[in-house]
Amino acid sequence: MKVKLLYFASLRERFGTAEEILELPGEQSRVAMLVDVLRQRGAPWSELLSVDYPYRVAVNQELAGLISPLKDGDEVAIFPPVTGG
Amino acid sequence: MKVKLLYFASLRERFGTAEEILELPGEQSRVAMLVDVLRQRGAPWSELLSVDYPYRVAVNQELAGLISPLKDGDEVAIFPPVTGG
Amino acid sequence: MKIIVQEHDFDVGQELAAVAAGDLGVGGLASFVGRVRAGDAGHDVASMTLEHYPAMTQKVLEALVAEAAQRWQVRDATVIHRVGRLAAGEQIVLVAVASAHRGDAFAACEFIMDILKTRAPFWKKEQTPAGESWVEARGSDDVAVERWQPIE
Amino acid sequence: MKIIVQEHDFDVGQELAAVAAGDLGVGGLASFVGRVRAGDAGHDVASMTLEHYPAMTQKVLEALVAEAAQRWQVRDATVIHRVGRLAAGEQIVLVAVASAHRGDAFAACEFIMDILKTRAPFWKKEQTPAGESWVEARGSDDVAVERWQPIE
Repeated sequence: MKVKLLYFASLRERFGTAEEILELPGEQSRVAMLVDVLRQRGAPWSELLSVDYPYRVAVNQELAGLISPLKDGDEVAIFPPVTGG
Repeated sequence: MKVKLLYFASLRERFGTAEEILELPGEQSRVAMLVDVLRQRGAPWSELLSVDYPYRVAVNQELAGLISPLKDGDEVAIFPPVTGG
Repeated sequence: MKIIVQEHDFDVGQELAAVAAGDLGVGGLASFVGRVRAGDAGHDVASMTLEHYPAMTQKVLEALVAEAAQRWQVRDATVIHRVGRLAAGEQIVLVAVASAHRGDAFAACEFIMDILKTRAPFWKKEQTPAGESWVEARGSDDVAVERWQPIE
Repeated sequence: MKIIVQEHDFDVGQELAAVAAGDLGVGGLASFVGRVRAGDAGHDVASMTLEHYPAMTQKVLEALVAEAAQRWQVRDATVIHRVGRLAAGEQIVLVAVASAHRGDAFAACEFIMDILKTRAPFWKKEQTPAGESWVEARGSDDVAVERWQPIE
């Protein structure tokens, strides 16, 4: 299965990319597995996608948690805490 | 001693006047004595300046109570509860 | 600070632009505009006439804004209250407060409105198809004021 | 309801005049304008750049206004949030809520601002003499949100 990844703000800058397509094993997955795959790339992924850093995840434009399910074609956004207004 | 009396809104209409000069006995007085003098005029004064009607009194543009002192030349306003804003 | 009672209408855009104009320390501007409401079913308000006690109004409004500025961080404020005859839909009052932070701006603005309603000497007379009548003070306005009492 | 994210500035007077325009049932219009604050002593902010997640922003803002309209009586509302580069003193956000009564207008307006700050996907980067840096989320914003939790 494939998901479209979007990064915003400081994470976009640190990862050096705004978006990518990522292939995940199987037909279904979870946010936690996606994050694991990214962390295995090493720094800065492993540093920023850790419990020490309060990153947020949205699946199809809705805030999601680590156990949220993922399916083929989902849009997954990873970003720092928001600071608008 | 003399005070200048001002009436506003429904009280101005019911009393049929916006202001008057009132002579009170002695050199000092209190709001309660002034109200007594007015009530002795009979209706509508006795009706509207009663505990059944929530009238307000200001002395020299500051909200006052029945025991507030009065002196010669004071401006005393009597009016219903305010409804601005 | 700008505190005015006037008969003519005010331009909200112009007034808000003037509050703390050019003050780069302002992070937020909270404002409230009160309008003449046409009333509820069975009680159509075509217009109202606002009367006030000029010498006292100015004092009360100034004291109120000063109190707000003591309780919250206020960089500038504007209060405009109209008097005279106003048709349904017309603007009655504007309260605007500029602060460094939004919480102060909101609190000071709402505080001024709430206290103004129970302390500033304005009176409203409504014109309805059934005739004219003075608006009675509402108990809910006293409730709104109570929450601003300092906690002992 | 009007919910817009845009780069260009907005005219507060025009926007407020348009909220519930002609609706004679409106008794009050509460609004908030957020501006770029020049910062505090030793931390001069010359400008900021606002980034957002367009597809999500619109959804979140619409859900937020709908939630406010469920909790309070709201006759109309406008939310405008700017993105891109904004100099100190420039307007960032406008939230305006028209209601029959002032308490609803104030509460809904402040609610939308508070929740927007913690839920809408906007991010600010500040430009200061020391360089650029991303603004960190503030704990006080979470505190502001907590008071809007429904009481069980």
